[in-house]
Amino acid sequence: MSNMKKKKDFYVTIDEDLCKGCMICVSVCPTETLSMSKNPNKKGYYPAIQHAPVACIGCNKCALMCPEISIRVFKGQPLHQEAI
Amino acid sequence: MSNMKKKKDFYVTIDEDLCKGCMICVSVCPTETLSMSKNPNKKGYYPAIQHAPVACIGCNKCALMCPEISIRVFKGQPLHQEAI
Amino acid sequence: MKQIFEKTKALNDKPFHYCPGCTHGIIHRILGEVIEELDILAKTIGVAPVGCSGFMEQYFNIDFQGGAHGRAPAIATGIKRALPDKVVFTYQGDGDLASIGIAEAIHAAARGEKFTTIFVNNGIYGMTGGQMAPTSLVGQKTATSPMGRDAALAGYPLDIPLIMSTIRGAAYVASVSVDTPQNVLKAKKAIKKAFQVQIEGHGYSFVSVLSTCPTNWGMSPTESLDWLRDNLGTYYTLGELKSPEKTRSV
Amino acid sequence: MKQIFEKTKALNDKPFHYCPGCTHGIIHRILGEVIEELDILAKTIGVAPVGCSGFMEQYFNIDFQGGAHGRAPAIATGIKRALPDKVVFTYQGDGDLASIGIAEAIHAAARGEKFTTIFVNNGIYGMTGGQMAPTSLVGQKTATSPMGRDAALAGYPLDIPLIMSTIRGAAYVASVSVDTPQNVLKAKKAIKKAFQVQIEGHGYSFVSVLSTCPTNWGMSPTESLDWLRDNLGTYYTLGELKSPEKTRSV
Amino acid sequence: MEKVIVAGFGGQGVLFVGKLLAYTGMVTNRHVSWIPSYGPEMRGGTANCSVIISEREITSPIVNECTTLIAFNEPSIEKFAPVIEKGGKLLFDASLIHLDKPEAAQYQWNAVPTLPIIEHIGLAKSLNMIMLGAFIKSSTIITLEDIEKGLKEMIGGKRPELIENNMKAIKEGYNWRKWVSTHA
Amino acid sequence: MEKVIVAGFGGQGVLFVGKLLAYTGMVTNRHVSWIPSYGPEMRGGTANCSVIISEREITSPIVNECTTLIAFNEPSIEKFAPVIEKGGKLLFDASLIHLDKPEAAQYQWNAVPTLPIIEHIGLAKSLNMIMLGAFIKSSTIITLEDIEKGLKEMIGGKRPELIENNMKAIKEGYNWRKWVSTHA
Amino acid sequence: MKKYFMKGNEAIAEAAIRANCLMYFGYPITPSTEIIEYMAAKLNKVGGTFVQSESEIAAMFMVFGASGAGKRVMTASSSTGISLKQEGLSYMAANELPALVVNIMRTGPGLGGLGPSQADYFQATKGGGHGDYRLIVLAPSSVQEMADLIMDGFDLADIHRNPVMILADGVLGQMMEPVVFRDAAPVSVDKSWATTGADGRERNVITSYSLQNEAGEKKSLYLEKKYNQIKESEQRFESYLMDDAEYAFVAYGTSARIVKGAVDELREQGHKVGLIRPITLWPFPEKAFQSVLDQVKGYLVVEMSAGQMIEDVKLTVNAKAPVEFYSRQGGITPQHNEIIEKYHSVFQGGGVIA
Amino acid sequence: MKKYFMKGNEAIAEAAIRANCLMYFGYPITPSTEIIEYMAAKLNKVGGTFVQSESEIAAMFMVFGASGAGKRVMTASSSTGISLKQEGLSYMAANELPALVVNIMRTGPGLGGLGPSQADYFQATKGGGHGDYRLIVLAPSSVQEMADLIMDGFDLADIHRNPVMILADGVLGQMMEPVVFRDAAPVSVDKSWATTGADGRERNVITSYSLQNEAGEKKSLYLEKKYNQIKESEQRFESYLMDDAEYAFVAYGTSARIVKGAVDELREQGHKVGLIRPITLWPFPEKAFQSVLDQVKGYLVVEMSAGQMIEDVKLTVNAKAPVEFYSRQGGITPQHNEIIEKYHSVFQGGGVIA
Ligand SMILES: Cc1ncc(C[n+]2csc(CCOP(=O)(O)OP(=O)(O)O)c2C)c(N)n1
Ligand SMILES: Cc1ncc(C[n+]2csc(CCOP(=O)(O)OP(=O)(O)O)c2C)c(N)n1
Ligand code: SF4
Ligand code: SF4
Ligand code: SF4
Ligand code: SF4
Ligand code: SF4
Ligand code: SF4
Ligand SMILES: [Mg+2]
Ligand SMILES: [Mg+2]
Repeated sequence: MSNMKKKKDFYVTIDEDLCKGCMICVSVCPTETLSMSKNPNKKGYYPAIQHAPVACIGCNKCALMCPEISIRVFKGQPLHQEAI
Repeated sequence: MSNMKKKKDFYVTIDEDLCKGCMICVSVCPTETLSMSKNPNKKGYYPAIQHAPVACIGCNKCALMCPEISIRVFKGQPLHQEAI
Repeated sequence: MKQIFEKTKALNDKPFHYCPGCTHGIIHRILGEVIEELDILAKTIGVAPVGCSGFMEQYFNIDFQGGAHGRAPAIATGIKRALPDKVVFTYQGDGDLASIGIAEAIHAAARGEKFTTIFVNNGIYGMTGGQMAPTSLVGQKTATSPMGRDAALAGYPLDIPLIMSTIRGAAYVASVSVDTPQNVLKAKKAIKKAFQVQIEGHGYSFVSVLSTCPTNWGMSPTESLDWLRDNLGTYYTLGELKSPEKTRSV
Repeated sequence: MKQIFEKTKALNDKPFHYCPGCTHGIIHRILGEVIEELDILAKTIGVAPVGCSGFMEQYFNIDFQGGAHGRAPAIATGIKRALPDKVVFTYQGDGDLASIGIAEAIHAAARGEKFTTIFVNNGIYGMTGGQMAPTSLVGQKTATSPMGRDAALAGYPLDIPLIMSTIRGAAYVASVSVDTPQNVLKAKKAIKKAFQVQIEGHGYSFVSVLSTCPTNWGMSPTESLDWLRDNLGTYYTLGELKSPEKTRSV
Repeated sequence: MEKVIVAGFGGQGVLFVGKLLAYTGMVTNRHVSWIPSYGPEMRGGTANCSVIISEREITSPIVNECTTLIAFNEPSIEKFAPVIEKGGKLLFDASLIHLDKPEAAQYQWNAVPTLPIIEHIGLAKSLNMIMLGAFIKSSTIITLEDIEKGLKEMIGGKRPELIENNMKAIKEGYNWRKWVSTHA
Repeated sequence: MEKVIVAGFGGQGVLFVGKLLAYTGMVTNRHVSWIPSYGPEMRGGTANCSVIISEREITSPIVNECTTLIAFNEPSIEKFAPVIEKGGKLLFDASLIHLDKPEAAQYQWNAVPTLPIIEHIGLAKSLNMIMLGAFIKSSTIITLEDIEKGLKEMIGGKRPELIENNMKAIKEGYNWRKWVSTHA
Repeated sequence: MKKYFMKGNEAIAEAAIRANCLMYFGYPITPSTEIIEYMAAKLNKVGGTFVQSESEIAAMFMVFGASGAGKRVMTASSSTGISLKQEGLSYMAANELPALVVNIMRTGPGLGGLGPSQADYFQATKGGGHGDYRLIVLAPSSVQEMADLIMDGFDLADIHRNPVMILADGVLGQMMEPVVFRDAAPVSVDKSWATTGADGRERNVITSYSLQNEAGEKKSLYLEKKYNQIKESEQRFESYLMDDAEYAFVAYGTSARIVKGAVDELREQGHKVGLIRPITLWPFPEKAFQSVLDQVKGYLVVEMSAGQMIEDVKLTVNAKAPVEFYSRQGGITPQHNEIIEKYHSVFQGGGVIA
Repeated sequence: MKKYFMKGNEAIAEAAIRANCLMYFGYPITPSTEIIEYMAAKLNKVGGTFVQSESEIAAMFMVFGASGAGKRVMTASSSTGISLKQEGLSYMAANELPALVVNIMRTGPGLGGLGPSQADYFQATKGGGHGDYRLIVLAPSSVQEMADLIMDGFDLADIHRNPVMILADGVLGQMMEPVVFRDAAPVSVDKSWATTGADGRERNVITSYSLQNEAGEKKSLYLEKKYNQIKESEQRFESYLMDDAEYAFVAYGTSARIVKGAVDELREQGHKVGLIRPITLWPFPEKAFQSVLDQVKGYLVVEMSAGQMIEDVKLTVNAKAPVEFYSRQGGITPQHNEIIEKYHSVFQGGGVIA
């Protein structure tokens, strides 16, 4: 299935509970597809979300810089629930 | 008095009791005027003596290298007792 | 869809205890990836420091020891000498390695001990609440230099990788940073090479990693990355200072 | 007649306890002469090490402290910080400074402490009967390297003045030897300059002096001087590695 | 005797609330003690402290059972609600924490709606003072006048505007109940 | 019971004499102990050791009063002659040490002329074995046969020439008195 | 006098400065860190000297040097850091150098935890370092007493030329309480032995070796005598409700203040109980026991350790009455009710009037 | 079995190798130096590992690492060097790491002298490091016993997962005596806890912190229990002529062998005296006293210190009889005649038959 996708379809998932809302991913993303959620997670942090997966180029920069290893990067189109 | 001496009159005295017979002075003296005594001192060391003060050029090398600071260098002619 | 970035198997699922944005987490990840990629999970023994990363052994799927502040290189010496076929590393902060433990670090290098040290330099004592480290910059405000480090009273920062590079038993010495994705990749490469140098038996290998401490620097995590780049990153020598090839060609 | 070489007033009449031909005695003498020439007898405080020279305070007409093995630089820090107008020095062997006390030495340099260290490197532990020092040469036979120092197991000698010269707080670093009368004069010059650097407040000053240990090298005193020249003297960097002028011109 | 635990994130002014309570006790001639939790847990970002205000000499500053818990986040309730003594009080920031009173709870349940109050007084960082005000309302031993004295002792004469702003927030917090209906 | 102190310079074979005595006691089934002086004094170049050979278990290896002092230099006599017990023995190297018996001395005075013996046997470094031989002559508990056994145990089978040379020196030392007249 | 509200650690630092200690050398460690931070902030301002050392060992020997140079000087650390100072403490005592060393105990052994503990009693009182030496050990039990004993401590150190240790724990270091500072002038002592440069006097030498055993014995006997004198003159303690006590609690520091609460409760219930609170842990306050030895029917020692001070209590009580023990460990503080329960269980409710 | 004539220090090293200890880490110091030199000469030959460390601290933590990796390992030093190991010893005990640490005592405090001493008893037995932990402390009194106890010591360390200290002095280390080596196989214990690489098993972790006080208390109680078990099972001592003794000497190590001579002399003179010689200093051999408590009229403790073991003797005798003390210090060993004189003066010739 994934083989059938266009090369430029990418998206990321962010583990809401692991995320500590540091905003580093947001700051390094070249496509500005990430932003911070308005709802705190259980620990009280406001986690990052990918608000525009369509722009994601799968460059991994966010994941390389996430100190909590809460970002996974995928090739393909997001399933709804994974993109939040 | 010392002013009247020729420039090349020098000699050294060696404190027999301080000397540990290491032979360093003998080895560095450029004029071979030093040698080792055949009689041990109180501690049992065979001290260095200046056997030929006449050759001494007052270069201080022996004194610079003596680890026991037992050598004094003089300009002038030795009094008998000082030259051993 | 296909996952193109996933978490290394060298790490378990336990969430890190670090402050938000602390780059200890990044360094853990690349270290774990190196261990996984070299396929040495079953033969690697880590030695934890005392510092914020003093509890790091909770996260790695490998054997670990943790001792007293600064003594990790001595412990690693004991382990590696006991088990010469295993892979051993220490992970140490700048207080741990550059201050209380500098004797152990230098002598492990001098003896050419065949283990790897990851030196995490954030220019401060994170764990105890932000006191001055030997690597704090002149002028840097810390809990024990509230007016900024005064060189006249507290001297100058120690450039540890530079010192390490003068020591013959240190086979590999590199100095890297984790302030940008590119630098994170470089840092990973250096760590990987350090492990390879160990495995090939060349001697001691040492990687200094410049890291952040948003909490005690009093900055946001992203500001911290900038400060890291502009300050620690410009003061300290960066790059590969020494490697076995270079050593040989001398 | 006129005395052209006499004993310095900085030393008293007590005979040294050193073995025959041990060059600790020469170094004591030039140190004493420097103190006399700078006219600082009444304001100088020495710190003795633990080692053969651990009893040196018996010989000098100045105040002295002696503490634990390797800790002289910390003690000197305490004294100099307490009495900034006085002149303070440590005198330390290679076991004392390069092994157990390397942390204290490096950090005194890093802080730029304004005292002087005379580092007497004879490549061996004299006091305890001739064990290997961090400065023992590869192949050198000692009581703890009876087959000769094996680099594969015991690593390589540490070049302490070289390390010191990389540290910014160290204002003056010189490496000298006492194997010949000429070199003794050079050594004295270096020590004098080190004290001047201290007195002028530039920072830490450090003079490494290569010295002999006939007893534990198993050689006669004169053979020892030759061995010193041909071995320690060729392995270790000699000369003035760093001085305030040079530092400024960088 | 009041034995209060104040708990939340680092940066929320938790320790300040505790200290102010203790200062207040001191200037009104009670025995007081304050002790923070200290240790590696701080890495996780939580902060809490215990305050005792008492007519008698305080033997242990450690609070194993509190009369009041002032909670600024959910983990704090999880951790400390079980040590509220029977008949004690819980006050928490209901704008951040959305919780229902557990059936078994034998203590008073005070959900303080801080957000509308903050918006009303226009002081962004006044959350902790609002909670403190709410506490004073419920306290039998500390009054608004007391806390003003405490504030003055603690902050000193140099920054009167700080005292003023804090008192403003405290007073609104004191009357927090009037915001409950608006918010509920 | 013999309590022997052997004392002299480092390098004179002082410790070896002591060890050989002790080995000899051991192989002839006596209780033995040997202890060197150790410490910073070694810098000065002196060396000494204490040996006990006894039929009974040895309690303290430290010799505060010796039955015999074997002295290789003058400072050793100065230091240890005072601890020779009444009726004990002093043996010393009379070729290096020129001393007269003090009036008060309550011990035997044995001035061993080592130089002529060394010259006679032609073994430059045999001073210590000559002194040992002299000691055995005076000893009631160690014989020449004993010492040969001790020597073999200590040196082992590998270096028979060493044993031979040592025994040669010991035997000449044993008969040291015949050299006294020649020398005196 | 102005009442401050301070952490115990801060009170220590402030009191030291007021006791004219203007030199601090130290290395940070929880839970004593506020001391070094306070000194870092304040000392330079008052013309003092602050140095963050590379280690606890270096700090100890910087203190050695500065003390030898005649200055009032201090350092502080916690448990594991104090272990590193043992060699230095032995050297300080051997050289008779006065100084103040603070141990804000955390739990051990090993890295342990940061919680309060009293498990370094042996180390402090019996000498964790080598050789026969003693520290004068002072155990405050409130923030106020921390301030008071710091001032005393410097005086004792100077008078007896011996290092003094303040032994407290994380609770006392971290808690805030009201505190006032006495305006006492430091004791003035002759420090002509200090190495300040041999200007117009004989040179001074500070060393601690004895090349001859005879000299070694002389030195040992000298120190023994000095310690015996300190033992005689410097015992300090608080006797709380001991006048008619039939059962005595013994506790110091944090556990003592908790025990006090238990004693009050028991008294209210009619039990004739009291508390002996050692303030000097060395010298151990034997005098506190002497006057009550015939009256007390049992002792209950309460410590936050596996039982350390209890040995000194037993040595002092000398089998005149049973000595029982209650403890919490690993960072837990004992509770009033636990202590009361223990009292009832070991003394079977003994001591109730009527 | 072959009889060797060896220094105590050499016997220690040789016995360790025969006990299958093939790893040595250490730093030279008089009077223990022969141990490191023997190891340097021998270990590489038998396929072992010898590292001269940069310091005693580093040596201790190298031992930590190697022990944690599952190996038999040892280090040795003397007094001032042992003080530097106190932090490490606390960590070893906390991590339950077996190892052998030898202290060939010299005199303290401070740099002291090189003469023999017994002034590190407190440090060894009460814990010179921080926290509640104990070393098993073995005190040989002959070269033969040095060899024997080394072998035992490694076994005890492995069985109880605890560091073991050999506490001897310069006399025992420097003297030569005949010695034979037992051909005993080392005890075999499970070391599956060691960090050897997590190959086909759960990862092993060796650390000693407790983030929660609750965990800290659990750990403390666990250790306390373990130490109580060791106390119960591992007391060792020699009772010499104690069967009918009316007066008992108590001494260990060098002073014990001297006391033995005094006991023999007194017995010859008809005095009913004996010697209790503790071999384990911790656990202190209370059992040696139990059977004679009703029979002995007085104890005379002889130490080369200002009086350290005497506290444990008093705690054990519990006021059942007077406990007297005789000592020499600073490098001097006590003499038979002095000991006998002291006996007469304190017990007024008591114990003579008829
Ligand atoms: C012997 C000792 N001294 C001091 C401490 C307190 N301490 C714990 S971690 C630390 C420094 C931490 O700084 P660093 O090594 O730079 O690590 P970071 O937390 O910054 O990663 C200190 C001083 C200790 N645990 N042990
Ligand atoms: C803590 C401690 N460890 C070890 C020793 C033993 N010791 C005394 S001097 C010395 C080394 C001496 O060598 P060095 O410093 O080179 O001085 P040298 O005698 O060669 O001049 C050692 C290991 C000691 N006194 N203290
Ligand atoms: S993969 Fe690259 S583009 Fe996609 S979210 Fe991450 S940083 Fe942005
Ligand atoms: S970098 Fe990671 S932790 Fe930080 S905000 Fe992004 S997802 Fe969250
Ligand atoms: S002064 Fe020069 S010439 Fe004269 S004896 Fe000395 S070395 Fe020789
Ligand atoms: S150098 Fe000095 S000690 Fe050596 S032999 Fe000459 S005079 Fe004597
Ligand atoms: S204190 Fe600093 S180093 Fe430690 S976890 Fe927090 S940010 Fe990281
Ligand atoms: S042992 Fe060596 S260094 Fe020491 S006094 Fe003798 S020759 Fe000099
Ligand atoms: Mg750091
Ligand atoms: Mg040396």
